[in-house]
Amino acid sequence: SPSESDKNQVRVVFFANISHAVPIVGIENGYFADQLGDTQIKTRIVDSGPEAIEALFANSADLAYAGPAPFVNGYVKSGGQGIKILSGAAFNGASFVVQPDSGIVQPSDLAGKKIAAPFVGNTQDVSLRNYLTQNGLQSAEKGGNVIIYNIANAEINTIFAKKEIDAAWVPEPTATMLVDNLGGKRLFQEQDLWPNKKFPSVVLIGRADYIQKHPDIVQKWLVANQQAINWINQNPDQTESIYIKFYKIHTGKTLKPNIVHDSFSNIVYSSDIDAKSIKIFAERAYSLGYLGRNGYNLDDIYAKAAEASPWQN
Amino acid sequence: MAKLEAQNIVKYFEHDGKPLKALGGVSFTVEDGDFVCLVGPSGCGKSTFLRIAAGLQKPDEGQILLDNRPITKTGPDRIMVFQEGALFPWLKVRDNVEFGLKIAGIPESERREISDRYLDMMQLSKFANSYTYQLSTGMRQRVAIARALVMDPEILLMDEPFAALDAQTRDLLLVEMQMIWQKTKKTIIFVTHSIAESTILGNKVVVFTHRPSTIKKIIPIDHKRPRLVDDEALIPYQKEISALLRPEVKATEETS
Amino acid sequence: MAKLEAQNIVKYFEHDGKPLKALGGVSFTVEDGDFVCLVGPSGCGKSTFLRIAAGLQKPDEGQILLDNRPITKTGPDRIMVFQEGALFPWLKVRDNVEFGLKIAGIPESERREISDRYLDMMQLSKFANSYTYQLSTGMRQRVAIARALVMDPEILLMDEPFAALDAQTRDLLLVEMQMIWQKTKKTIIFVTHSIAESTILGNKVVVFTHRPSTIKKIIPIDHKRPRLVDDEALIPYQKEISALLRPEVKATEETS
Amino acid sequence: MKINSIGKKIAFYVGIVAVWQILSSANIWPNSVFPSPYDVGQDLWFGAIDGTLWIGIGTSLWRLAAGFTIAAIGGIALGILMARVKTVNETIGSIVLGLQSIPSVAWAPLAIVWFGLTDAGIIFVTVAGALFAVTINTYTGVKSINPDFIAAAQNMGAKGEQLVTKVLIPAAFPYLITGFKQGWAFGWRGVIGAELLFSFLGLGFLLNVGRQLSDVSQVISMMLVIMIIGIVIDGLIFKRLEDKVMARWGLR
Amino acid sequence: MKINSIGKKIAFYVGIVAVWQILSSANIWPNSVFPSPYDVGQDLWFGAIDGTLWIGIGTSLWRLAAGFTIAAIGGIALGILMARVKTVNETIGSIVLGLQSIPSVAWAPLAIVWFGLTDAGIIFVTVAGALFAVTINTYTGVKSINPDFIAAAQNMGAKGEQLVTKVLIPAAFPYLITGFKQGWAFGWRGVIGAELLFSFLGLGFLLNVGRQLSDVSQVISMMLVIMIIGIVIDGLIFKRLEDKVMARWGLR
Ligand SMILES: Nc1ncnc2c1ncn2[C@@H]1O[C@H](COP(=O)(O)OP(=O)(O)OP(=O)(O)O)[C@@H](O)[C@H]1O
Ligand SMILES: Nc1ncnc2c1ncn2[C@@H]1O[C@H](COP(=O)(O)OP(=O)(O)OP(=O)(O)O)[C@@H](O)[C@H]1O
Ligand SMILES: [Mg+2]
Ligand SMILES: [Mg+2]
Repeated sequence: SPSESDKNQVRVVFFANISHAVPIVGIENGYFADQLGDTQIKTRIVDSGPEAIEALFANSADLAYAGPAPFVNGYVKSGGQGIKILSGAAFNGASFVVQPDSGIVQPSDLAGKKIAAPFVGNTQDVSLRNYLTQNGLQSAEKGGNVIIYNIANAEINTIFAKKEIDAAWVPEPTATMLVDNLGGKRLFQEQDLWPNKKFPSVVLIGRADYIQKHPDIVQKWLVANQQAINWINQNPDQTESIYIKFYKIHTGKTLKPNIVHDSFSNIVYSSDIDAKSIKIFAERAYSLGYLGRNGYNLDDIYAKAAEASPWQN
Repeated sequence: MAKLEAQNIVKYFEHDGKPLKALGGVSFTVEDGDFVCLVGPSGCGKSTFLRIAAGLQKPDEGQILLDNRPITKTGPDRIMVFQEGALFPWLKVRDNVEFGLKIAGIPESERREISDRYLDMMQLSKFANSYTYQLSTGMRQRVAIARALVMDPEILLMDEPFAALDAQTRDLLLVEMQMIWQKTKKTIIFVTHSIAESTILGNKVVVFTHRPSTIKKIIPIDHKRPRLVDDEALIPYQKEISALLRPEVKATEETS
Repeated sequence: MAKLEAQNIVKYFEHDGKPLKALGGVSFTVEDGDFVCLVGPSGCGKSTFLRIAAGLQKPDEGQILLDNRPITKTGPDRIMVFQEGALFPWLKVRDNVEFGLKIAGIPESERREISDRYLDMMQLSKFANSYTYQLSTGMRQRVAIARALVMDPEILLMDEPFAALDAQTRDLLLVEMQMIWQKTKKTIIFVTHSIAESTILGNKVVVFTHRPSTIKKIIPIDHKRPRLVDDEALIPYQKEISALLRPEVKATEETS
Repeated sequence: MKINSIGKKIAFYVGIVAVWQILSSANIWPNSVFPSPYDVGQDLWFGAIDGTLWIGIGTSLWRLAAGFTIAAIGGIALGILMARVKTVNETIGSIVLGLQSIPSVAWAPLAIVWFGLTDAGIIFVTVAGALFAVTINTYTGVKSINPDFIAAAQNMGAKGEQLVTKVLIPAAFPYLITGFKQGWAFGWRGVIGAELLFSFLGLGFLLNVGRQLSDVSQVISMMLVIMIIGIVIDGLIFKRLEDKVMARWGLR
Repeated sequence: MKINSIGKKIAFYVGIVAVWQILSSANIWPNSVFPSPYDVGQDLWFGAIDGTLWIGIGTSLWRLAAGFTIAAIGGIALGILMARVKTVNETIGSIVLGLQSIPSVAWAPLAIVWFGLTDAGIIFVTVAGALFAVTINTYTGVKSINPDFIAAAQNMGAKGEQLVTKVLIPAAFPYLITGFKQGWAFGWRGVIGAELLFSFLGLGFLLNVGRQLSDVSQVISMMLVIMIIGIVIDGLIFKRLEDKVMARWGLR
């Protein structure tokens, strides 16, 4: 409702994944609160990029940390008007994990297999489907023989344990959990497939009209965002324990420190915006039919605030 | 004085896509205070005529004048008593009787007084708070008559109200009906398929022809009241009506 | 020779949690080839007795012997004709008639031969492929009788099979029934509420008392056949039965 | 009901719980797949104590009530219009039948886009589930009214709103109740389905939490709650209403 | 139907599409929230061309068919048992009514745990949706059989399996059809709901894809497909079956 966006508040959604350490630390260490003063901060944990975009579209959230693929999707679906990108947050931190006894060693082994990735249009989903297409495979709903399950990370964990799937393309810490707890084999990390071994995995995005209406709040948020990134890069151990605590509170489950440590070491935290990689995600999503069939353009993805941001390179 | 004057009423219905001429030009006059009985072969259009008089259906040609003004819509000045009573099963007997008064916005105490009077007249006081399914057919028919009388209509239109009754109840109501008429001085148009009934009740019997119907003859019945079922003086009238109807019924059978 | 022997049959039912004694010790004997009619006040337990004889219900006391062996279950040696016919609406007339034969595993060609014979006897051949709703009540009742006869039972148990028929059809069937009996030599137990019917059909009329019922009297009817409806020779029998029943019916009215 | 039959029932339920407990104690399946009745009871107990259960029940019931009320009023209005105005029936009428065959959960994605993750969205799904059942039954009911009832009422002066409230609705009431019963069943399905998909408070949400945490005992305990609420609403409200109306109409 | 009425209907549908197109062209709401009929048509067209639509329809229908068949057979068996064996009715009977009031989607979480993300899981949800409607109607049907039919059949020697197949089932058939109709409606809801939650092929999955891609025109196009399948199954299969049986029983 319009009255919600007029209030002196900011509503932010992010995931419980470790690649979302930036908002988690930013809140835990009080960076956002300190910057925003009496502006109220409301946070909500969602399961997936599509849910985050849904929340922005439904005007239930103002800012969101999400993957570049859902961002591109939301951007194109709203005719380039609805949402904008503000900053980077994290790079890398997704892996392709296979069952040890699945016999999968190369792409062609994936024919006839069952593979999970979180949610349609999610960053890992786009990467997985693109990977399949490039290797001449097709998913079942298009008549191919690879069955893709688009389900939440927690559920991927459950069905991987029950050996109902042969492989999973998942973010951290799920990937490491599959490896360390369930004996999964990490076939490769996603960054191995990218030039420079680096791809954006979490970006900060916002509702266009919120950014326009509250440039001051957004600006302050970006400052705190950078503070959190800096702190994470300087205090990896403490970041890990903050995340473990957060995860326990949010899901009621205790993560093993070594899993968090392994996951954490696969991720790079940075506010850089990797425009080229975002374009690659867009191309891939388009060829999967996710962005409609009438072309797309990414001319206007940056918020004015982001362009003015001192951390923009 | 002509209370009601039917002028050349024609009515068509559609059957299997083809038009069926039910009334083929019905004209007759009902005087104020008349008790007119309509008889005719089944399907000749008696009910249709009543509905047109009630304003519930429109004629295709002709018109019915009520106090010299053409009838255009239905209204509580001409209350119809339906063959099956058409009592509302979701209302108690009293509420059924008071229905029209309530619609007219009459306050409760007054309504109650009026309904009490007519329930009493119909010997239904004990059943005021019963639902209609708890009554016998004869009692239900009396409720329907009470419901019509409370409206104090100028004309009562009654469509075979006694057809579903057992002989005993009917004989009783035949006498009561005459008493009501004499007491209230209402104009009554009464459809029946029983020739005996028509001669007992009517001061005029209107005989319809077969379809498309017109009026074959109007027979005045001049005889003291109350007339009883086994009144021998009525037999000549009944014989005459019988003779008038026989060829009509036969024609109906042949055409349908 | 005693075909069927009822020995002190007692039957209780439950009503509102209280036991109701319907049959209070019924004993009588049916000879082979008898045509026995049962009459008695409504609700005295005639149908119940038939059901017990058919093995569809169990008595609480006593037993019925069939060829000197107690009846323990139902079976096609005693076929019952139900008051409403109990024809299966999902089957055509022929399939209804052949139902029991099919159950018995008789091959199709043989079934067809048998059903043809009885459909012919009942003048239903033209309707073999009709569904039962397409028949008049009288035709339906004849199908029910045909369905019973094809089973070639030793005993036919008929529960007011003519009650729902119009007078004309009934009179016809009354004659046919006697002819069937004479032709087939079957033992028949026939419940009716019509005293005339019982005297026309039965060579014995068994009169039940009111509830809890016992046998009041058994009246042999010795008279030539076929007996017709207006046979004056039957009137004394009818008067006697009437006189026997009157106090029973009255007692029933008072207790219920 | 006879004592014997009550006894049988009690014995049966006790037996079910006992067999369930024995099966789960036998550890044929892991507890995470087949929890014991004790686990389920405990889950319910904790939910009751910390209030989540009551909040969940309250939320779902309020959404059901709101959605059902809208559907009932709208369905009656639409049904009467369809029955009395030929053009409405020939046009809208034909879509109503089609819309009725859309499962209510299928409305959830649209509701999320249109209403966001709000109560309004869930209520929309509930209305979409219940509305057409009420409409179709109202239509049938009004169509089945003895035309003499309507003629008699008009003859006695009833028209417009009075005709609707004093004749059409009461005369069609037995059908309306069937519509309510069907509508509530579909609406309840809509509420739970939407809550599962919206994942936004309510019993469906709690069910989804159980699902996402792979907490089968929570899943089963929520299903029990959903089932009991279903039985209670059906038995206490609609069955009674039906019995009452049927008795008044002399149908029982 | 008269020409006039067909004309009205066509005019009405054309009108709806026209108004829809005009509304969406007016850009009151963004295209992402309120797509035009052209967008929706295009989506359907692309789905039809690249095969996803047909695979989706085929998958959902096969699951429905499998689930419904199991539910029909199981429901008839259970219903007959309940109607004929007092102990079964007094025990299982009372749970069936309760289970019927659980929305079929509520079974999905349990099905996922028990059967995994498999066709079996979705079929389980479908069966859970359809079974009890068939059971309850079969029960009512068998209970409503004229007891003389059964007595007559037994008297003529029918017992056991013959009594069931030659008398009980045909005699209860009008009720069975009602049960089938209700059962299929609930089963169809179950299929779509389960596919939405399982996100594993089928029309419900495609709906979910539309949702997750915030692609409202895909959502609406899938709803149209679901609706049309509903109308076709109801109208072509069940309506015809009903008409046929009713005609044979002389009820029409
Ligand atoms: N609503 C209608 N639609 C089509 N035909 C109608 C309608 N109402 C009456 N008819 C036809 O008009 C003719 C006259 O019907 P009406 O009911 O007036 O006859 P009636 O004289 O009252 O017969 P009965 O003595 O059997 O009641 C009949 O042939 C009937 O089929
Ligand atoms: N299944 C039953 N349950 C309870 N009471 C029954 C049952 N069957 C019969 N009765 C009772 O037993 C008594 C005898 O019934 P039955 O049908 O045998 O009478 P009947 O002599 O055939 O009467 P009628 O001439 O009216 O057919 C009645 O009082 C009836 O109420
Ligand atoms: Mg008439
Ligand atoms: Mg009897």
